[in-house]
Amino acid sequence: MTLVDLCNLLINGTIEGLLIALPALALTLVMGVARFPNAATGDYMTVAAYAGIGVQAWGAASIFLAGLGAIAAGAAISIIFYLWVFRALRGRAPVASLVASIGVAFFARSMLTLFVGHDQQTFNLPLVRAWNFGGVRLLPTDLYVAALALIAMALLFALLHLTPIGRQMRAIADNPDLARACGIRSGRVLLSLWAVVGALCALGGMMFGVKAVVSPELGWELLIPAFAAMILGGIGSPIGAVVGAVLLGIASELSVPFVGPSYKIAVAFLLLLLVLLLRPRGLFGKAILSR
Amino acid sequence: MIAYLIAVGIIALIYMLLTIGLNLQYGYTGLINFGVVAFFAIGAYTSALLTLGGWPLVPAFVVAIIVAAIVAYPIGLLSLRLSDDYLAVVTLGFSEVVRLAIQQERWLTHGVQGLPGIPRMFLSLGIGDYAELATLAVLVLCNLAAIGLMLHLVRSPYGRLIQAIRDDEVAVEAIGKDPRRLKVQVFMLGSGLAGLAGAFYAHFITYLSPDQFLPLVTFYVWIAMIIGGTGRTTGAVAGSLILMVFLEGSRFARDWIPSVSEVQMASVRLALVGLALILFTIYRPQGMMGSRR
Amino acid sequence: MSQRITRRDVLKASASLAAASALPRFAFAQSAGTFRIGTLCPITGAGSPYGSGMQKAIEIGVAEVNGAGGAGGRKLELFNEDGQTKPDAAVLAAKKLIEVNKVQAIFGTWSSGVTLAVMPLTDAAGIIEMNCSGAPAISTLDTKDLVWRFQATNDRFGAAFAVIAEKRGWKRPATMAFNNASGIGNAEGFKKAWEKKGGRVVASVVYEPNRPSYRTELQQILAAKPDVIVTGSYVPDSTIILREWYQSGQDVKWILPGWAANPDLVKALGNEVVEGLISVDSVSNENAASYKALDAAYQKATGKPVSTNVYASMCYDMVMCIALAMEAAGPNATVAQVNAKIREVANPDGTQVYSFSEGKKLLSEKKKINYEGASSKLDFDQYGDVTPDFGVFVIEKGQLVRHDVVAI
Amino acid sequence: MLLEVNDVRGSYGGTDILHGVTLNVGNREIVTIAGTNGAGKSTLAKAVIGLLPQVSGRIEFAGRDLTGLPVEDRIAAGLAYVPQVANVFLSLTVLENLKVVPNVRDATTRIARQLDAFPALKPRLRQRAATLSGGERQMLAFARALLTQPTLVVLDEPTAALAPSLVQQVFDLVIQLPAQDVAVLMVEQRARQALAISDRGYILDQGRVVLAGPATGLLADDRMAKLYLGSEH
Repeated sequence: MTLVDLCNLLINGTIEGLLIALPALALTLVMGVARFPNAATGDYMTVAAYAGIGVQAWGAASIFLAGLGAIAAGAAISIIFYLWVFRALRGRAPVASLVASIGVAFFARSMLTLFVGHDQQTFNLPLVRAWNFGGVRLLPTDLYVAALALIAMALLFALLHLTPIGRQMRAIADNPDLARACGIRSGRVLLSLWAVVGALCALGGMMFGVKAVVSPELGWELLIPAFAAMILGGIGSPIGAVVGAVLLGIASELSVPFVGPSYKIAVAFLLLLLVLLLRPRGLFGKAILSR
Repeated sequence: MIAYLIAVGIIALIYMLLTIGLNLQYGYTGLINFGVVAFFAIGAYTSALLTLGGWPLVPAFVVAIIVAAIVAYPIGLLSLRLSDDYLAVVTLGFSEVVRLAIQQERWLTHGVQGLPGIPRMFLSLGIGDYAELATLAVLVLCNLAAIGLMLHLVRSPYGRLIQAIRDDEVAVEAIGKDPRRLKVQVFMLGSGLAGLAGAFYAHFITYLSPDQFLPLVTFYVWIAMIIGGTGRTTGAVAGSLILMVFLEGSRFARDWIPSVSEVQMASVRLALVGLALILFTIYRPQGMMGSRR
Repeated sequence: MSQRITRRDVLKASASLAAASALPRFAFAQSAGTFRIGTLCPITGAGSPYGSGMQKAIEIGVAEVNGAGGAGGRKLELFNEDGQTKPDAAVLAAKKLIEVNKVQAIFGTWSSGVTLAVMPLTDAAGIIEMNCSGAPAISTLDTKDLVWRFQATNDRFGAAFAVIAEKRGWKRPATMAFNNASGIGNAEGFKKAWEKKGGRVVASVVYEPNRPSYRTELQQILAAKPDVIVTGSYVPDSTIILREWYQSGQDVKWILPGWAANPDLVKALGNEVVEGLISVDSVSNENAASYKALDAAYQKATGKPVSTNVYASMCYDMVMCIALAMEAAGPNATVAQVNAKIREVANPDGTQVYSFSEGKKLLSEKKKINYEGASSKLDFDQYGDVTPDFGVFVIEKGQLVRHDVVAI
Repeated sequence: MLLEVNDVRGSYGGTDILHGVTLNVGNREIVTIAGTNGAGKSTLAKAVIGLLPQVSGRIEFAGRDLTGLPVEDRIAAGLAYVPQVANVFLSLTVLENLKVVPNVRDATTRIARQLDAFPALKPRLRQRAATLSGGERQMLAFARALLTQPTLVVLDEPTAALAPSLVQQVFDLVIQLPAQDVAVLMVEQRARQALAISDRGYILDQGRVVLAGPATGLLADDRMAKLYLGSEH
């Protein structure tokens, strides 16, 4: 393997990791604050991506408008299912919410396919050639995807650390009883949380759709990698989710020359396992979720 | 109709074995295993490969159970180190790795081409259609045995200890028992049951391929357990039957709402399963059979 | 139309359900005046992009046959189930079709896994199975000659790819295969045929479905500097691979199977990317009246040309074959008698016919016919597999233009 | 009376713990609830603040019925709570721990004033609370609880996790509260030291009040000595 190949693999891995980072962030936020693994995360992405396609098909050719439409749809579906399902399950065992979220995933996806069918869709975006730096190829789209992912993450971190509602989210994640005892009204905070989660999913779904294709199984298939990224980084840690996702992306791409494209997924899990054996709560995990 | 019901019954009973195994792991011991399908697959492929290699069915079944239980050993050890959510994802990942291995190791499993022509059970007896009835009967017996074993375990001092682990691990350590060994044993026992279920599955469907062992199977087993009620043996029975009614019953719903196309019906079916899950967890959290949790 | 018949008969059937299930298995010919066909198209799962179109095509075929007064004095009756592209779900669905609906044929299984799992059931029940699967094992496991394959085997596709690559003078082929039976089957079929010709495949890669990017896989292939890449792929992954290849700017030719390189792919990528791509498919009779009629009906039903779904025309041909065979076998023929007539109406040595009514007319005049299908010329070999000629299409300005026909 | 607790019964995790507790706290009064381990002291504190899911009986605060009100509304009504051990947000900085409290009028000034009251926190404002010592955490918890200008603070074992040398420090903090118009309901295992700074006290045993009265009287009562034989450090 030459240095050029290595660079290309690193780029691919980073981009794939950043794509996974957004749903992983959404997962880890819900895990940290609402305290259950939300299996519907992927399907929120799918619904939002289709909403983006819908905006484009409706006549607005601009990818920017499509993105806004997707974010609105993502936030809406996320809030609807919170108000209907997850709010009712607060205070129950996490596994109840987990199973309900599998139900939400099925329900959301089936409602989607009922109306839009099973055909694949693609975003209408002009194709541009890669920039070639002596064999190291960089796709402008990839750069946009990476930039967008990084901007979204920066915004999320600003929200969590610089705004009152973000601080309250972190407080609830840290110690829900104490948060209540401080007078933090979790209803309002959770509503914002789910809106943010929906928007993150939507962005992730959009970017995945731009990079690949939009199909009804888009998000569901991303669920396991996103879970792995969250776990690797440590549950409830946003930084961890991003680092975990990028690490898994790079590790699996770098392993391709050695184990082939099929086992690269297994390599990602092997890495996960190794990390967990050394650090049972992931890279950035703290014992804050003691149950 | 009867033969169809027998077939549905066989699949339901296979899911029941899986659910009983998971119920032992989660319902009684609190071990979150999201890799049920891995042990199911291991049992299925073990028995299929052995019989295709000329082994008789009975020893193949036994080996399937043993192999599934042995593979569960290291995962059981892992469960000692990891807390719930981490264990859930690790087992989920493990099941995907098992599927990938089945897919890639073509010298053994034929990979994505799959294993066709796995011998049916009781075919050599030459009893034709009654072979499936016999399969059903054996499955009923196996489930009864599993339930009996389970009830025996629950009522034994050992079983009370297991449930104590679920409720308070420290307390068990305090009375001088080693919960770690029990946890691993329970994990292996439940996985062995999944292996047995896999063997039945292999010899009923007669064709195995890696894409039959997606995490969706695991989710179905969880759904069956939750709907039936965790921590209850009757819950596993009721849950897997209800799951089957949902998955298969919608075929007949199709005949009564003819204005819906088959494509739409597929969506409607999935929507109903999803809706049932949502409503069950909200309005009947204890499951059909109630629960002490 | 077919819907209405279905409902009425379902009601009737369920009324006499208890009685029916007590009857011996082969008694249904007397109890029903229709020929019952079950469909097991992949409505959901991996085959879902094709499943509903396949089912639609079967419905179009059934409507055509029934509109022409039925076949062999009987109308066709449809019972639709979703095969879910899952062997276990398909087994239960097949059991239901066989035991509850008493179907005499099952049409439209797609993935080889589903076909391989359903075959033992149809063989045991003595009914006809018609599929669009590619796995070679299907040929040999069908012991009763009741299984008919409307899709060329993966080996045949691979061999056709090899002939095309040789004709165009390419020397350094590489393969990329989707990791399923059909994808790998195509790539390996090509490799086998190519190496038999004394050639060498410079690189091959098998990739996983549902990835956001195939750059790494592509990079591996392109590193071997191939002059042509042969794929066993589908539309979604081909979309991603070709887009990334185009953006990388490396010069190489592509040969794709027809189910991947179709108008949907052109629409997804735009004309520029797919320019010059070679799409290989079994030759359909695009110019025949029957194909045009199917295309029109299909467009009306789905809003898309039938060329977007190769399996749709295969499924349509299933109905035509069975109907013509029923016509040839005469009134009240058993399943076995109908089955025995399939080769007779579809294989050469008769007058070529392109539609059911045309064939029915000739049969009534006691003439031999040779149905030429919408999907291929439809000649079955001793395994019940089609041996089609392959059309070589080159995408030019967004249109699939046929350049050549290859016989193997 | 500021707080009136009337025949409160409550269970935790399925087991009944409180069997009808009646007590009250007056304005600017320090009231200690003492008792052995498992007597139900912390459960009582949780019942008052609203963190106990199953409660029967009546809890009145400043003439208002609190029964059935969620925690957030009780805080808004003028209660504050410092839980045992997990009393600060470990992953938030010291400053964030204070800023996170909602509905504080003129928050910046009030935070500044609290920091003046607890100068030890000042150099550590940007540090995560997890890096604080037990005593510092307790100070932070006090500062946070007092931000909302409560009229009654419920303290759950404020000295539980502290080194013996710090215990008196905490009691010194408590004793200053009435001067700021804050009454205190303190659950404490170190009965003697707590009663020494209290106006009145209640002794809980197995979910019931077994002794009540002015702190000085309780300290002198030998029934208490009997109850506490061996458990006083």
